[in-house]
Amino acid sequence: MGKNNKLLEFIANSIPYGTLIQGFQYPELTVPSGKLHDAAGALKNFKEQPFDYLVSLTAVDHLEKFTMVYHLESTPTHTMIVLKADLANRDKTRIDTVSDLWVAAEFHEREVFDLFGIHFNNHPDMRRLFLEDDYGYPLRKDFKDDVNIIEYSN
Amino acid sequence: MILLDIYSFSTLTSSIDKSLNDAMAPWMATLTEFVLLGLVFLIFYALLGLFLVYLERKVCAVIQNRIGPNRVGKWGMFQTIADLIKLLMKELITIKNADKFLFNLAPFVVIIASFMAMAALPFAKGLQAIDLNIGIFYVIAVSSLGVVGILIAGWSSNSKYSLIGAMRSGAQIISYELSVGLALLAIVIFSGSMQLSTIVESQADGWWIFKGHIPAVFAFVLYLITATAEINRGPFDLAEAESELTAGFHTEYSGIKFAFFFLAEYMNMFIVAAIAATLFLGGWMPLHIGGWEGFNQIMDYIPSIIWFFGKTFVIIYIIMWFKWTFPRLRIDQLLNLEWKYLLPLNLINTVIISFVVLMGLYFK
Amino acid sequence: MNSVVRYINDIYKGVVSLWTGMRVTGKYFISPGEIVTEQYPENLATLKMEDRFKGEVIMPHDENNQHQCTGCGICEMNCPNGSIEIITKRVPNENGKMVRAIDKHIYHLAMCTFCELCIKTCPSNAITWGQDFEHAVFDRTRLTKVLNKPGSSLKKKEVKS
Amino acid sequence: MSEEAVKKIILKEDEDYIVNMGPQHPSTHGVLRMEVCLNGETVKYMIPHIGYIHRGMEKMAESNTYKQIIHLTDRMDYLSAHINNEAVCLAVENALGVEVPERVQYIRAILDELTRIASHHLWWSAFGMDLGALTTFFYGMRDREKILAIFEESFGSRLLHSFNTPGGLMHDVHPDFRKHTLEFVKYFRKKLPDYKNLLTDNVIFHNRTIGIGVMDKEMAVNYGVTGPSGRGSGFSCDIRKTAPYGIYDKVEFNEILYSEGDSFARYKVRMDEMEESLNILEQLVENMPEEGGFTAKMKPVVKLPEGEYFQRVEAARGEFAVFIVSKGEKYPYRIKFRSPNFSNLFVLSQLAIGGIIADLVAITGSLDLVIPDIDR
Repeated sequence: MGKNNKLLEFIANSIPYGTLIQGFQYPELTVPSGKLHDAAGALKNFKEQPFDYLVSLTAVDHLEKFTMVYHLESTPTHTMIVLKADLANRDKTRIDTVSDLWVAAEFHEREVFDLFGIHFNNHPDMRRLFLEDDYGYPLRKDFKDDVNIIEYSN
Repeated sequence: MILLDIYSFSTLTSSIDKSLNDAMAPWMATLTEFVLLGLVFLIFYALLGLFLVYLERKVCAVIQNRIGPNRVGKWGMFQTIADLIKLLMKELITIKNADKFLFNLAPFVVIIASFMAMAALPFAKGLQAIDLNIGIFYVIAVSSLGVVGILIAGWSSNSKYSLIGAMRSGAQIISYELSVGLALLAIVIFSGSMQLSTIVESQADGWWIFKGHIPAVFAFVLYLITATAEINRGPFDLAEAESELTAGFHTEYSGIKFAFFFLAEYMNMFIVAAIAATLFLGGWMPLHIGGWEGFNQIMDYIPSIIWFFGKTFVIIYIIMWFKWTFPRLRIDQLLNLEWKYLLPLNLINTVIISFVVLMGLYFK
Repeated sequence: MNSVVRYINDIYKGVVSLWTGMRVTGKYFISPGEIVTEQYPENLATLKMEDRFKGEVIMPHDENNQHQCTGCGICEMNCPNGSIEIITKRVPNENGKMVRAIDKHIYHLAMCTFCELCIKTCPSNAITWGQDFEHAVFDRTRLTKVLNKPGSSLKKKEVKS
Repeated sequence: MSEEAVKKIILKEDEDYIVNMGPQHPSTHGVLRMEVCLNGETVKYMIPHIGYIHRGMEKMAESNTYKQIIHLTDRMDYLSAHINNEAVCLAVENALGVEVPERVQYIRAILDELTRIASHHLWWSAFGMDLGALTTFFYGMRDREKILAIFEESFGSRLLHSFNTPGGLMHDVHPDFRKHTLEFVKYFRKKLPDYKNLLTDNVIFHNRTIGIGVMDKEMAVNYGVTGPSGRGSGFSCDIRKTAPYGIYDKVEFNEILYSEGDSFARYKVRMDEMEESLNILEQLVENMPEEGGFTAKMKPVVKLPEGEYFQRVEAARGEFAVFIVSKGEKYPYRIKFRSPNFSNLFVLSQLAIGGIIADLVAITGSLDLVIPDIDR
């Protein structure tokens, strides 16, 4: 993957609050959670390489923080970028939705809400996708369900 | 012509009639004949229905590179009987909030409609329950009564799928009734009669599909298509449409009530095939070609009942062939097909046939 | 006029396409040699499963009722579903020392997902695939099997010379 | 879905005629429930309800080693089981920097294409049946059987074969593998005209699919609809082309693209893809090296170095991606499966609006959904 100078330049100019590092495969852009929507919008509307295809949206529970991970692809050039935002608060985790930019995010966000308990501001339909309303958030690392999950180690 | 009389059933039927009339009062005799006829038809109806179900399963199996039923009896011959016993023993599920009276009435309406149409069919020479002078008219009128049963079934089931299926069926049959009538009208124009026995007699020197050449073939094809739609079979099985409405109007029926619908569907197929065979393919009349006396005599050796059932089953096979080949139409396309294609073509064909008959352009 | 031509053309094309479809099914109707149905219970005598067929996990025993399982528990550890349980016991070997040996190699067929990790990782090739596939039973407990036969023992390793 | 639509869900109008298609319904191919609001037969809105067979695979995978995860991925999109396996294997191999032998890459690609054809066979069968052409089901299954026989011969199982493992394959393929694959290619080329005559050219089928469920390119990209469904809208999303993995950069093939975006375009993409897969198979089988082993040297316990790894592959229904977060242990810290059907499903509620029930069935069939892949 060659150096994508235009992209680097663009990010340096329009997303100055983000920190860009070259990850294992793709460039990874970390932004503060409050600015996530701005950064995502800027990437989506980048004229030369619009990142219009949201490949994957997920969260990772690092115990001390949640990390939202967005994999974006620019369909004309097939370049990938990873957008990340850290969320510190465990109880009332909130972040802006990106479903107004990519409709696909609507359901991925519902899944993340269902499994991690991360609320998305301005989401049109913030309901649980798979589970009951009173079920816990199973993909959190501190999730315990003594009734349904038999833990075994091998 | 003399040979034909060997296989005639009229001697048998008239002798039964005579002996009954000798033994009891005339009204008693008539009543006994009614009962006897009813019993004969019931048994015939049930057996034929079971056989048709078996036939369909075998035909579709071979088309689909399968063997089909082969466990119960030789070649699975008794499979449908086993199925019938199973259906008889199944629970009749009562539907909550269903209109009980109509719910139970619907299967009977459907089955009676198809049962009544059997009365006018000439099965063989001299084997016809009642030879009405408006035979075709009667058959068309009675066989379309079945849709009332379907509508009742869909309405009374208190199920949304059933209701949609019934409504589709209503729209479908009302539309296709026209084309069926017009296609049959072709032969009425040719033969100048609505009496089924007269129509069959008129084909002694050649079937109407040959004598009437192009317009008759055209009418035959149109009749096959519309008749398939009339009896709710694929590709026109929108009332059932199992991939959309699970089972359509009979979703909520179980056990023997479902079996009634099932049987009626197959018997309707038999009836439309029999009508097609009678009107277009000469009914029980053997294959006669004007002028070929030797050939005609050989053909006469084959009993008329075999001719009738042979022709009927060929048409039944064609209808099955349709079902197992084509995808289902959509309801609006179905109505489009009728009102934009089949009905205009039928009307044009009727005009052409009138012209052909007036000018005497058909083979006499 | 144009629309009339199109109308007739539509009908013609439609009928032709329907007829080509009917020819396909008609072709198969008159060629019963194409039937592919396998008549399962009848063809049992001739039915030969592939050598690699994954029917169930079995432990081959030789004629002396000896197997190769040392009871190391690696298969139990590798199974993702916990469908293998190893129960070991202590038996004296020829020198009189108590060593670990397999008591019961319990295999829960009902839980098995046939991922082959147990067989792949077994260091002594004690277990392998069996070709039996008729696993339908009326009672779930019958799907729990003990793979080592009663009274069986560990096969002596032949000393390489 | 707009906000009004959501409000409508909560405040259902009394006169709405709501029909539940599913969880047990012949056309949903699994336990998907579609809450369909009808006006006559016209669909006013459609809401999919999922989660009936959610198994928590991502949670399960957190307590499984990388080798054990493979058999879980089988059970997501069971029709492209092999391709799903490959995604995890490639991710692990890339993370460790393991070079797998070229022969393994060839075999994997052959199996990918066979899996793809088998999957499209089943889709063709079921799609025909959705539209009421019941015979297609048996013809499709008959030909799929040939592929499953090849699978059974080499892997011992027909559907979920867990044949990939990080570093290579479980076994070497059967000695007859090459011969039987070529035989299949020949056989299937002979049967393809039947498919064309029976369904592709049929006028009723055209009426049922052309112009039904039109999805333009922007919509496909926005919803993340990938695979044949996306390519039917002109969205160039074939991972084999855009981000080649394995041996695919050495194979010559075309990415099938149609721009109409209706159900028929999606149908055509899959039909053409089957033919293209046959071409790929011929190239691969011809060039497959006989020697070279079937696995790279791997440690018995696979531990990924700390980091995040993302691997995309082209499954039969679209882009399958696996995202692994490792903390240097033998278990993944977090694993996320980006399944194609999850994204493909939700465009359905948009496409269904304005059509009638029969169209809904046709669109569902043309999107080719596998429900366990949605629920994971």
